[in-house]
Amino acid sequence: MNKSYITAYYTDDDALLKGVRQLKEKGVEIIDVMTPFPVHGLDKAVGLRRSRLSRVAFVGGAVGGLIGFFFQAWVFTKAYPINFGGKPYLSVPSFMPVTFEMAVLFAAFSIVFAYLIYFKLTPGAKPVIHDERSTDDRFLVVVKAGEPDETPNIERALSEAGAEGIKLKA
Amino acid sequence: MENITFKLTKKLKTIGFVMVAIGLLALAYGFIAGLGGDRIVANLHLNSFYFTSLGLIGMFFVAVHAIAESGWQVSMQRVGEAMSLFIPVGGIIMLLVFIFGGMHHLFEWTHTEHLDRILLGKVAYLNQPFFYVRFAVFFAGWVFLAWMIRKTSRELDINGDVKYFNKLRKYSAFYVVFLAVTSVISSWDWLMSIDAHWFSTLYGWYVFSSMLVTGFSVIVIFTYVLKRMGYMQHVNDEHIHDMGKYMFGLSIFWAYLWFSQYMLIWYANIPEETIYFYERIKHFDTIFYVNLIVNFAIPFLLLMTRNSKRVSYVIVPVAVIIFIGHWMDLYQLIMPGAVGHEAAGIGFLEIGLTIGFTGLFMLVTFFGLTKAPLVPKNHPFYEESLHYHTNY
Amino acid sequence: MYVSPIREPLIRGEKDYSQVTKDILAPMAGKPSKYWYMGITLSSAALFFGAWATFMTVYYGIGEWGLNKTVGWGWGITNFVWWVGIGHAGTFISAILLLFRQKWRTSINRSAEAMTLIAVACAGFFPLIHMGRLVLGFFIFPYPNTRELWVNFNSPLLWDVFAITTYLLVSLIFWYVGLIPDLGTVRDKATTKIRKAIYGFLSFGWTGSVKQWSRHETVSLILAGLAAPLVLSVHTIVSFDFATSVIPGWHTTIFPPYFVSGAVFSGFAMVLTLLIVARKALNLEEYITINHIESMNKVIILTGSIVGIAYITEFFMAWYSGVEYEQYAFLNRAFGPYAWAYWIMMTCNVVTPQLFWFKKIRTSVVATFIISIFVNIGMWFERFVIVVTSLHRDYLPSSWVMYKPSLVEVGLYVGTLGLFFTLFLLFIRVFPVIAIAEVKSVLKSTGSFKKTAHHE
Amino acid sequence: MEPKYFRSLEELKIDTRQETSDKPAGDRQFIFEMQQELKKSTTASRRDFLKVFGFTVASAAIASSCQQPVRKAIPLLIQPEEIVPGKASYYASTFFDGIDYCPVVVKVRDGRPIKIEGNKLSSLTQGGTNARTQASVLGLYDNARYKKPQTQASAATWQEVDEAIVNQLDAIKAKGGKVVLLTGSVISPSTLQLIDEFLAKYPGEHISYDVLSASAMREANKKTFGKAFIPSYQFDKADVIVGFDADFLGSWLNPVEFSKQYSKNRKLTDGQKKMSRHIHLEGSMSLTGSNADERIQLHPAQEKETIAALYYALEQLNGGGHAKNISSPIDVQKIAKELYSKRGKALVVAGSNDPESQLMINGINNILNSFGNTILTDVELKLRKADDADMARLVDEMNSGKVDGLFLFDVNPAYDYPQKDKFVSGLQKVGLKVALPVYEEETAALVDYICPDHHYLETWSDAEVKTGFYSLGQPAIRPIFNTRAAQSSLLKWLGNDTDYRAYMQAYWENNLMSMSDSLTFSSFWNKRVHDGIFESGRKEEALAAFDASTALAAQNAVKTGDANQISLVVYPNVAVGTGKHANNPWLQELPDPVSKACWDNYIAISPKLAKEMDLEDNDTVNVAGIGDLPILIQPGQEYKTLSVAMGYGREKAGIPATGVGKNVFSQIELAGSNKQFVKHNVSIEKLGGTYEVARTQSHHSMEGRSLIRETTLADYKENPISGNEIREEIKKHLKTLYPKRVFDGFHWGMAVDLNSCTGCNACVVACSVENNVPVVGKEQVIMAREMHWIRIDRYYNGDENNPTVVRQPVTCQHCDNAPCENVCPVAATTHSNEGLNQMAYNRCIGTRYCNNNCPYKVRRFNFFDYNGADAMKGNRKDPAEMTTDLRRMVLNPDVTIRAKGVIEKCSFCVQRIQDKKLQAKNEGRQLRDGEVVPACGQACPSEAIVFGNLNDKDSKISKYYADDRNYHLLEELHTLPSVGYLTKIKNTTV
Repeated sequence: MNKSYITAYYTDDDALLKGVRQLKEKGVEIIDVMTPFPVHGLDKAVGLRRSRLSRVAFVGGAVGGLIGFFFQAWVFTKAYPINFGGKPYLSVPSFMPVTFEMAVLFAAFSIVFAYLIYFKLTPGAKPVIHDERSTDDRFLVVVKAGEPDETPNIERALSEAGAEGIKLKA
Repeated sequence: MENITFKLTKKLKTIGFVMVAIGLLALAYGFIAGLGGDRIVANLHLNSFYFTSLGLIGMFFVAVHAIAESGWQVSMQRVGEAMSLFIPVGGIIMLLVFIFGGMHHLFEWTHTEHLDRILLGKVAYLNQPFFYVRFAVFFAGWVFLAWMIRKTSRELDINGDVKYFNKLRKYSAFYVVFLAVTSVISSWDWLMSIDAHWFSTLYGWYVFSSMLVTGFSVIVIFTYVLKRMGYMQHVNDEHIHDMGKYMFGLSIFWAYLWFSQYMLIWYANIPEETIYFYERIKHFDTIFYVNLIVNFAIPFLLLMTRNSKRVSYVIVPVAVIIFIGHWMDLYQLIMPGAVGHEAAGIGFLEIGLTIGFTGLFMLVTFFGLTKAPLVPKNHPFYEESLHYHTNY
Repeated sequence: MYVSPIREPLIRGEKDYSQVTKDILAPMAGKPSKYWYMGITLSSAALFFGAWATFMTVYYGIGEWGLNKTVGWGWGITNFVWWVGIGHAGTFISAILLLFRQKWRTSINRSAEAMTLIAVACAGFFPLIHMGRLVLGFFIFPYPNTRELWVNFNSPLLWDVFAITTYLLVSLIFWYVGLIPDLGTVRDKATTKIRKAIYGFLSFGWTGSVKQWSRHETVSLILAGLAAPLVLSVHTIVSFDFATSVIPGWHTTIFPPYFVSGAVFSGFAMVLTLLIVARKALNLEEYITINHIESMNKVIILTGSIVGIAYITEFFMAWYSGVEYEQYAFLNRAFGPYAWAYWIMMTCNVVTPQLFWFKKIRTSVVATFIISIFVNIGMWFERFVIVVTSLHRDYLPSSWVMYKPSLVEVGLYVGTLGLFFTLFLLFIRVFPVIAIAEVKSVLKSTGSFKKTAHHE
Repeated sequence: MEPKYFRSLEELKIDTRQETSDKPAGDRQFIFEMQQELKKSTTASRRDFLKVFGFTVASAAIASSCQQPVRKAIPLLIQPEEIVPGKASYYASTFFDGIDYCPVVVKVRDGRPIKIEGNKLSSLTQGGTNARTQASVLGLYDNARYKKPQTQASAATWQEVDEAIVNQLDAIKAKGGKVVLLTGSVISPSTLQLIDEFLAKYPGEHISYDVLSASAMREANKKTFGKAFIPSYQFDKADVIVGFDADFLGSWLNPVEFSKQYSKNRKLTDGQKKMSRHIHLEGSMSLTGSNADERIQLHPAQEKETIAALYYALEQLNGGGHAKNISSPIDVQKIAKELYSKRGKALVVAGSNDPESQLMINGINNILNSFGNTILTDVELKLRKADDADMARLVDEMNSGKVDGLFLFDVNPAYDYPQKDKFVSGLQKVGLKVALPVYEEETAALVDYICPDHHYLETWSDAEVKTGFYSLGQPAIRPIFNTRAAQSSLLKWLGNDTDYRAYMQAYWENNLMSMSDSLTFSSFWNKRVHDGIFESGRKEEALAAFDASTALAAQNAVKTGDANQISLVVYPNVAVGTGKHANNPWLQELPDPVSKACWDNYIAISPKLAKEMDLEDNDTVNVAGIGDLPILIQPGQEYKTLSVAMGYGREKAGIPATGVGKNVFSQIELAGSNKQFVKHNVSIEKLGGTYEVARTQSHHSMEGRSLIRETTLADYKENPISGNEIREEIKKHLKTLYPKRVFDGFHWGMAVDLNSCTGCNACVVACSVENNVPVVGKEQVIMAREMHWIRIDRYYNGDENNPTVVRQPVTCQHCDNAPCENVCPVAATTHSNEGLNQMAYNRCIGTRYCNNNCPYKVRRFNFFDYNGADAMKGNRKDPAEMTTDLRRMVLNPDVTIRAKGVIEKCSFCVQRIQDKKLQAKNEGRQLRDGEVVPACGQACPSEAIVFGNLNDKDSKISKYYADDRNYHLLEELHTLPSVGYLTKIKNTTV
């Protein structure tokens, strides 16, 4: 199976959006799209599923909150019950702040790390950069070159879709 | 093309009037069953305050977004405008209750013949003449500004000149500022001074947050009803979604204020403050805890996910729950002081009367809706509001 | 995305995307200006003053401060609350304005967040230094020990530990996650090898693929959703430090929301102070436009008014309560020996911000700058008034005393100011002060070539 | 023998083996080296101190196995076969410094006296003490003690000194010269006998010299009774007390005894419904005046005519006589009627040292039939024996070279004699000058031979303070330095080699035993040493009948004084008194009961006069040439009366006393032959400078808060709740959201009877001693950082020119809902299951949050390293030199030293609670009520402080709590304090 692919770029996000939709219709297989900023609706256009990250956050938060609350409860009722100014040992209102903070802390960290790990975004990671301008003002499309005989059609499709700087890469 | 002017159908009228009738019946029952003046007055007071505050928030919804220059809510602002029509109605009922012997039933401090050291110290503020003056000022301000905003918004609708829009923003600013102050003071007057000895600086904002979340929920309910009746098709999931976020956020905010107040009083445990919660936890424990579940736990859990905020079969029921929940909140603000745990209770009087007021409120609002096209075509942000959509 | 024609553009000047990149990266390139050097010298001098004061405090003891048997907290905690307050703007802008989809935030959120982080760091310094036994500070962490002793979860100070730490960490990751794409840009724009290496390292291997972006937005949004209540909680808990007590003037239920709005109030003031200078020095006027300033001024009116209402509510309730101690505490504030502080607070926090009701003032850079300074001062005095005037005359007149700060205390405050500006000056040299990608994403809809744009 | 600090019992052993050896042998070598090493550095580090302390305990164990600490001393409470390390023993003793007398019990831990407590067996003081008595233990460890005999030139050995002195004495005798023993009032019968023997051998005379002289009273009594003496007063027998500037609760004659009597007749607990009525007339604001039911301002210059007027008025009521009708500035008729209506139960006293005044007072008391009732003439008070004339005469003789030998015992005229320069010049003319001082002092510095006396805790002593009331003093520790009991010195110089103990024992055997029912002397002696008290019931022989003529004559001679001129009153305050103990940091930092000032003397001035001269607090003035003293505006001060405290301005007293305040003795005049403590026609000029006086309280109004609740006797009789009505209302509203806490077992509580508390400050010092409370010095007090765990709040009510005064001792209230406990992040302060609010010092990280949140502001913070407990070196703050090795010996090992940056506060003396609980446990019994007494309660001379178990319904504390007068401070906050207060009641009924 042919590993080669084609890169092309747009200079305008609306053009990109249109192009991508056309390519989709034509059944061109889009590997990836690199944009300098999140282009509205692009994720739908390339057919991404909705993110499940929110669930990670929820679980993280729940765990954090529960740990927070029950640790405090344990300390005050089991581990070392102390009389503080006549307050009840299980002084629930007092536990709320820490419980809340723990929940937020866990939720935030779990989601961020989930994100970074999923995309292997780590300090010093070495990504493939097809075009350095794709973080500046170019909207880069990477499509499968397919079998050598199809490649020209795909390239044509790209240029019809308004893409520029079409390059075939192995 | 959807029809943009609302018609108050016979069916709606009858439903409304039947509900009002139930209310009157409940009131009559209250007298016949001899439930006591305290309880009857307290209920009338409760409902008139409750629905007046809904009207206030309806207008607040319009005003606050106008000054924030946000666009999406324009599609729903007619509902808010219409709700504000109830302000004078509620005011009149409240006034009648006060005038016809309500004061003495509600407010300990009106019994000037026997006031203790603390209450004597408050006479400068808690005295009937001044009380009525404040009452007058509040309603005058609210009614006038609400009326001006409705008027301008109508003018803006006729010819979409930006100068009307700026005018609208001006009045809105006035309204918001005025309400910010008066809502706090009125809550002291009409609610806090029922427990005349007790005081809490947070109280006003707590009550306002309660009003806010209920008001927004009611807007959602009305919008949904209208959509069901085939109106306001331009209101899409995105708008409902944002309303859902409001309900979600404001419920949390309300809980936050509730907690802040409870926490601080519980922690310092100074008798002159604790007496308030002492009463409620001891004698109104059920409603005290249910209040938290209904107004915090349920909206928090049900509205957390994205979809739940977009699908009517979740958000509308939640809106109704909030509507009932905050009625209960108000109940436990008023009853312990005004009626006392021996006499207080939730029976036909409470439920029936509330149904009655709901009916009245519906009628007034629907009537208000007929006054202007449901679609503010020429509002500068109307277009924006139509294309409004968000992917989160 | 459609935008109503009556809206003013957020970004001025004909710009395309690469122009935006150039403009924003400009301050990072080349040699720093002489103003920058002047600034860094000044601020690090202040930093050294603070170092001296820190030494005095740790070596000789808290006795080096002006505190006494009755007033146990003075400038130290005043500064702490002041800094924490300032540290609220950044996250508020990025989180809450994001939730409310206020597009104008994009030009300012980056620097505001940076400021937040620095301010919170400055704030965190004070609870530490004000401990009588700093070396044993670690006692406040609930760690297992041979005495099987834990901490007191009833104590607001302990809640502070959790709140501040959480806030600092979450703000940090929020800020950095937002920074990653721009660091990618910096990396790709880098001219020297070494810069490329460094920013390559820092940018975590960002490519800007569609999925990265889409998830990046989700993460930002959820973080915002978490940060929003977090912001509220932090200053709420700080307010608990006072409000949970039984001291008249400290114990009042309105503190939580009123501290929060006060915090945002002071935070925005500080952001304005910084950005009004920064936009000029880094010539970013086209990005941080008068509209941004106006919008922030509106937030200042709002929060300022809330604070004002809170002041009046407090004062009224003190009288209404009928509790003699409450009543005296507030009379003492307004007319007692520290009345001057109270009236400074009133003027700076309640009166001056109201000037923003006038569009003329609201949209004047100079006026805004001056008023923002006023607010900074006023909010410092608010905390001073709360901390000191409540303590110095509480229940038993026999213990009433006066408090005045010592040079060491002043030194600690100046020191943190030094730290603050030093770090900020370094920040503008190494990181893009404006969120490049975010500006680009709103450039079309709100930027100045929207007229050519059209939407299907 | 080298002077050296007493460090261990081991050392005692050395001494007892061979008196002369200064080199211990064998295993003691090491301890000795330790001593040497420590001698090198007086400021040895804390670690060294601990090392030594460890040794003290360790060696105590070794030593105890073979020998008792003090030869033949018999401990009071327990008679241990051996000293148990860490267990305190108690020795009865007697405190007498020439001014204050107090039978005491000395608490000794590991061989170190660390606490003084009142001796309950004394029927005079009944366990009461005063501030100076409490503080006296620190004198033992005063850095400024004379550590060895010395000639003016240099150090010497006892042998050298003794030889030299004896030689010179013989020389004087040979040439028929005159030897004078100049002493304070000597109340030791054995010493008096010894002095007689001494003078028998070396002709000369014994002259008593009192700084606070009562010679006028003696003179008056001589005239009226034919005998110069001071009778004994019975304030508890008096229903009406009228005082003319007599500070009998603070400094007049025998304040501890008087406080007891005074409070006894004013207690309304356990059912008593009557209390004495006290009217006080004075110019300056004294402790006693501030406690009076009715205080009347009286210009000192008009005191005499007022007394005369009273005399006349009473005589009229008594059916007329020959007194002349004299107009007085104030209406005395009312007073006269009151007094007369209570004849036989009335008492009039005057502090004045003017014979005429005292004569008239005698006359008055005679009319009131006080003698034999409220004043006993057959029981003499043996204090204040001096006749000022003698001293005056002596000084003249010295100057005219008539004195060849002068022995100074317990006196310091070069500092406190009004004409000290004259004395000093005279002193130069004396051939043989010998001083027997305890502390460094101005006079001793001028003599040829300094023969340092023991501290009273190191020596045997006896005393007869009142006819038949004997008490004993015994050493509680071996001499720390190379000192010798003054009496032993005298004996030595008499050529008598028996030491003083033996001599005294003999005296008791020969003179006192017969008065007891004991059969053998040993049983007699052992019991006396054990009790410290011997009350024989001996009476003086009857006096000549009262001769009213002299009194009458005095009355007729009275001239009216001028109230428009300014008079200056020189008074001793309850802290440093005459300055003898000025070098005691505890006393220096003790706030004055009225002005709350410490660390200085100052000119007290009336608000009115201050306004006229537009003076403010701390402005410096020059009064009568004293020069440069700050003023303190004193509400209640008479318009044209100034007052200033004596006892300051020491020149040679060590740190901290030297240079504190100004010496004002020069203002005391020798009018006629009696010292006058009031000086008339003084000038006052504003100098324009300012000098800050340290005060522990800066706000003096109660701001209308019901903190100290008071009522009148009449109202109280009507309704016991009166004054305390608000409590009912408060209790009605007490609601809590917390679960009820039950304290099974003990629930400790304290109650303070505000009607008994006179504000004498004994509790404050006692607390500091017991709990190692640091002394922080003047600057820190100015910064409001004093550390006292118990303070006495003082408020003025009403017109600032003539206010009433109320007082309230405030310490940690040990709230059961303590706001402080909630907020400590590290759980350093928590609530015990006995209701105590506890501090864990080593857990505290010093956030001061608890202090902020304490409504009573009773918590104290260690702003600096006040006592050398800090880990870092060189940052200690110890202006009063409390942390020298020597003074540190006074520390109570049962109470932790608090480090820098730590909060501390009253613990209800938890160490005492634990101690008694343990004792009860060992004896297998329940704790008895009143067994546990905190230091403050123990020190109190008026039994104002009650402590006990609230769970025990029959305990005294429970009864107090049940009393209608009981209330809690700031009860409306629902802090549930464990300290109660009983309303103050003023007897305004006529």
